[in-house]
Amino acid sequence: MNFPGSGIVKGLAVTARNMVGSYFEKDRLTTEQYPEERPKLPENSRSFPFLIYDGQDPESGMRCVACKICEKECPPQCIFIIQDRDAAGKPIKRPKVFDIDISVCMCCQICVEVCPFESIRMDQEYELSSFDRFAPLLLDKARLLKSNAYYHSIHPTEAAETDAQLEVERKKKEAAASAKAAKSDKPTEAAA
Amino acid sequence: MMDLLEGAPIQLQAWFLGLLRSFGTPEWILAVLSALIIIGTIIGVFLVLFALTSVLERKILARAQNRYGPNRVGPFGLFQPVADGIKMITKEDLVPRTADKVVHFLAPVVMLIPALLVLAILPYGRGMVPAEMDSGILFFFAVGAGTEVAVFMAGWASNNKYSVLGAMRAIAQMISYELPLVISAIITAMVAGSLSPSAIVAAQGGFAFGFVPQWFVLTPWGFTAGLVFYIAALAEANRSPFDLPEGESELVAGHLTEYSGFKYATFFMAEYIGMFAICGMFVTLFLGGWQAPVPALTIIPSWCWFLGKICFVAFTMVWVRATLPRLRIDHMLAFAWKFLLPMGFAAFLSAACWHYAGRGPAAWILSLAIIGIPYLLLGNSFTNRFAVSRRTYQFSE
Amino acid sequence: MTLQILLATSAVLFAFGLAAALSRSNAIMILIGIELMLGAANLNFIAFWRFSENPSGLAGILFVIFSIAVAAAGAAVGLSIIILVHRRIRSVEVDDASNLKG
Amino acid sequence: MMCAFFNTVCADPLKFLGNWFVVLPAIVLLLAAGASVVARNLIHAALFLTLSFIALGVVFIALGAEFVGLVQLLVYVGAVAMVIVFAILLTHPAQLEKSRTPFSGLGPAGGAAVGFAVLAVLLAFIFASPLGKKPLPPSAAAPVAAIGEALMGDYVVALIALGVLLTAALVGAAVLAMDDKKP
Repeated sequence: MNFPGSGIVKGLAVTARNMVGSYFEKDRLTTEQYPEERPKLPENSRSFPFLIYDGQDPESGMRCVACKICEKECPPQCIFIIQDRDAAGKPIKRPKVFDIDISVCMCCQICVEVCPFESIRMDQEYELSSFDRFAPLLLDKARLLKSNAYYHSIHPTEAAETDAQLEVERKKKEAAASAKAAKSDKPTEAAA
Repeated sequence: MMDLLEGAPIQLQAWFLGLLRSFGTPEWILAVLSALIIIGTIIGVFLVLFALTSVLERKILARAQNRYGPNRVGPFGLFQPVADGIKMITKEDLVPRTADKVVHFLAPVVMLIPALLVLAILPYGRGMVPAEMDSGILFFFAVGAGTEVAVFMAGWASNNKYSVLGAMRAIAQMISYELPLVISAIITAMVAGSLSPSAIVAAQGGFAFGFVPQWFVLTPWGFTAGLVFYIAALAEANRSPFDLPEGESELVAGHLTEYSGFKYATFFMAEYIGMFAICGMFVTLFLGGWQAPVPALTIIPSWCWFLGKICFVAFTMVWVRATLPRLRIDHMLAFAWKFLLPMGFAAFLSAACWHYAGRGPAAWILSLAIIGIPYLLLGNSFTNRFAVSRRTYQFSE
Repeated sequence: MTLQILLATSAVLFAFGLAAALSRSNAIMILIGIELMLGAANLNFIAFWRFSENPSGLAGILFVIFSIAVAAAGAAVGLSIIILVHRRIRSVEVDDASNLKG
Repeated sequence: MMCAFFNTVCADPLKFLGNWFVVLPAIVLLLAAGASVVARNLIHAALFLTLSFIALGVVFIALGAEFVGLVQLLVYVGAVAMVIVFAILLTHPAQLEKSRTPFSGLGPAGGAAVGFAVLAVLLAFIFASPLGKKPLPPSAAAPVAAIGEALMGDYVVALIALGVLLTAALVGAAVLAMDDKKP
């Protein structure tokens, strides 16, 4: 048999503990004061996709080859790519236009999964609000391109894995190229 | 130094009037002016308290819920009331097309008048009663009854079903809780032998054994009556957990649904000033009014003690608001009629026995027994009746 | 100020109440008329007490207190009867409650 | 004490404001009562009735019967007026605006005629009587303590009877208004 009213006293004690405790214990005051304090995002958090370039120059270091796989796979169809052409009108492996409409994007990461060149990755930038519905939310190539170093800064583990994989692929390709070169060398020699 | 502060408000007023008199101001102007000074001071003090409470309440509630609360406007968010006030005044004053325009306009005025009038009889300090009345307690409750009229006017004139429902709930609640409120107040009047607030405060003066204050709340019957008064005061001031009239989850905002802008601000202000008034009454009746709790602290001016105690009681009301969820309407009315009212009568009986048994140790035991037995019986029957049974869901297997 | 003013006020109030009780069709309005008449009577008691030779006798005051209490009891019972009638015949017009009319 | 002004007003209202302290609320009382009687809207009638109760309480206070005036306010404004309003809302929600026939029984003319007849008789006696021309006694106070002692002394039987009556009325009202379908 509980003493009548004991529940109310217990409840009052709980709130009193919180009232006083929130001034002394950090655990009891978990609010982050947003503009001054930034949340420390978990490493795997993601917002919208961005494009990676290697080296210093965004244009020359661009990994994207305008294969348009991401454009085809994108469920809400928010990616828009036009392949670049050289002076002779011959297509080259580089996008002329690469737009992502982040007002449509649903952050599903499918573009990242399907990209064979590890060129597109998810960003952590979340302060994207703007006063206009259209232009500021349509990210063009210039705004999408970010350096590999930036990628390392936001997703270190994943970036290291990607780099290692790219290195393996590059080595394989070199080996294949050198093998091919060796192979092609032989017939010429033979022909000679 | 402290003696100077003790009489400071009265001295200031006398000095100011003396100054005017030396200029040859007629006597009747001085009489009216002396009243106006007091009215202005009291209203000013309570408006400042209201402004402070409106921000501190939110901060305390926030801390109880592990949040920061308002801290953007000014240092520690203390200018929040100014921002709120500007917002309230600049908002559009909406009146529904089908509303009863005159009654709709009068309701906030009628709400504010009793809230301000009842401040007249509170003893703010030693010899500081604005209107010394023979039946001050009765005045408090009689004028306070005007609030019900205002709530009804607001609810009915809005011509909105939520408003009317909220107003009917509010009236049912106020009528039900007025009984325990008045009965617990009458007990102190009975023991003190007077309906005058200053006489009741005087009856609580002095210290037993030289250090224990003889406040009514420190006796068994006084504690019970004080608790009954406090709970009923929560209901009368429409404070949580009895804030059903404006239960936003079911009634939008009750009788305030159709009010906006300055009219809403007036209601808000009247509610808070009414809360302070009833806190002041609680302090006067049970917490010894302006008396200091320890003999050594009597050097602090009496009016500081009174204001401090009001702030303390108001803080506990915020604390209760942070703790308890809103009651259901039938539970609330049942609580008033089946628990608070019998406990009020028990305290009544207990106080009478305490007085006639000589106010000694035997009286204490007797009055404790008279309180304790009904408390245990009623409390247990209540907890059993409203015990939450295990929920069963239709398709839960 | 003489007693006449107060008594005249009380008489006018009583006439108002009487007119309401006799002519209005709504039962609640009739109750309001009765309350006005009781108020007029109370005003008379207080006026006579104020002008009496022996005001410390308090008879007028005490009579008014009793009268107020009785009026409150009457109002409570009367209104619950009105609610009961409304529940039976869905109306509070006194003309509608005519089951016993020959 | 703190404010001589309030205290002189409270001690003897008539001395300070003169007869106006009685006459003004009396005028308000009559106007409100009249408006209440002729109001077509029931809620307006109830609100005017509340105003007339308040004015009556002020008249009592002005005449020196402070305790009775406050009891009048507490009981009539706080309880009776609110119970009337409650009854109106419970019984009449749909047709508040248009009472079918606001008058019945004697009708407005008959009611007014009876009212005037009674008023004429009363006024004739009031103004004929020499009692009415008595001057105002200097002051009459009804201290709360004296009222309490009288209630507990000479009038104790009446007080107990009143208690029984009120209890009976409370129980009776509750039983009457109880829904008989589900006890």
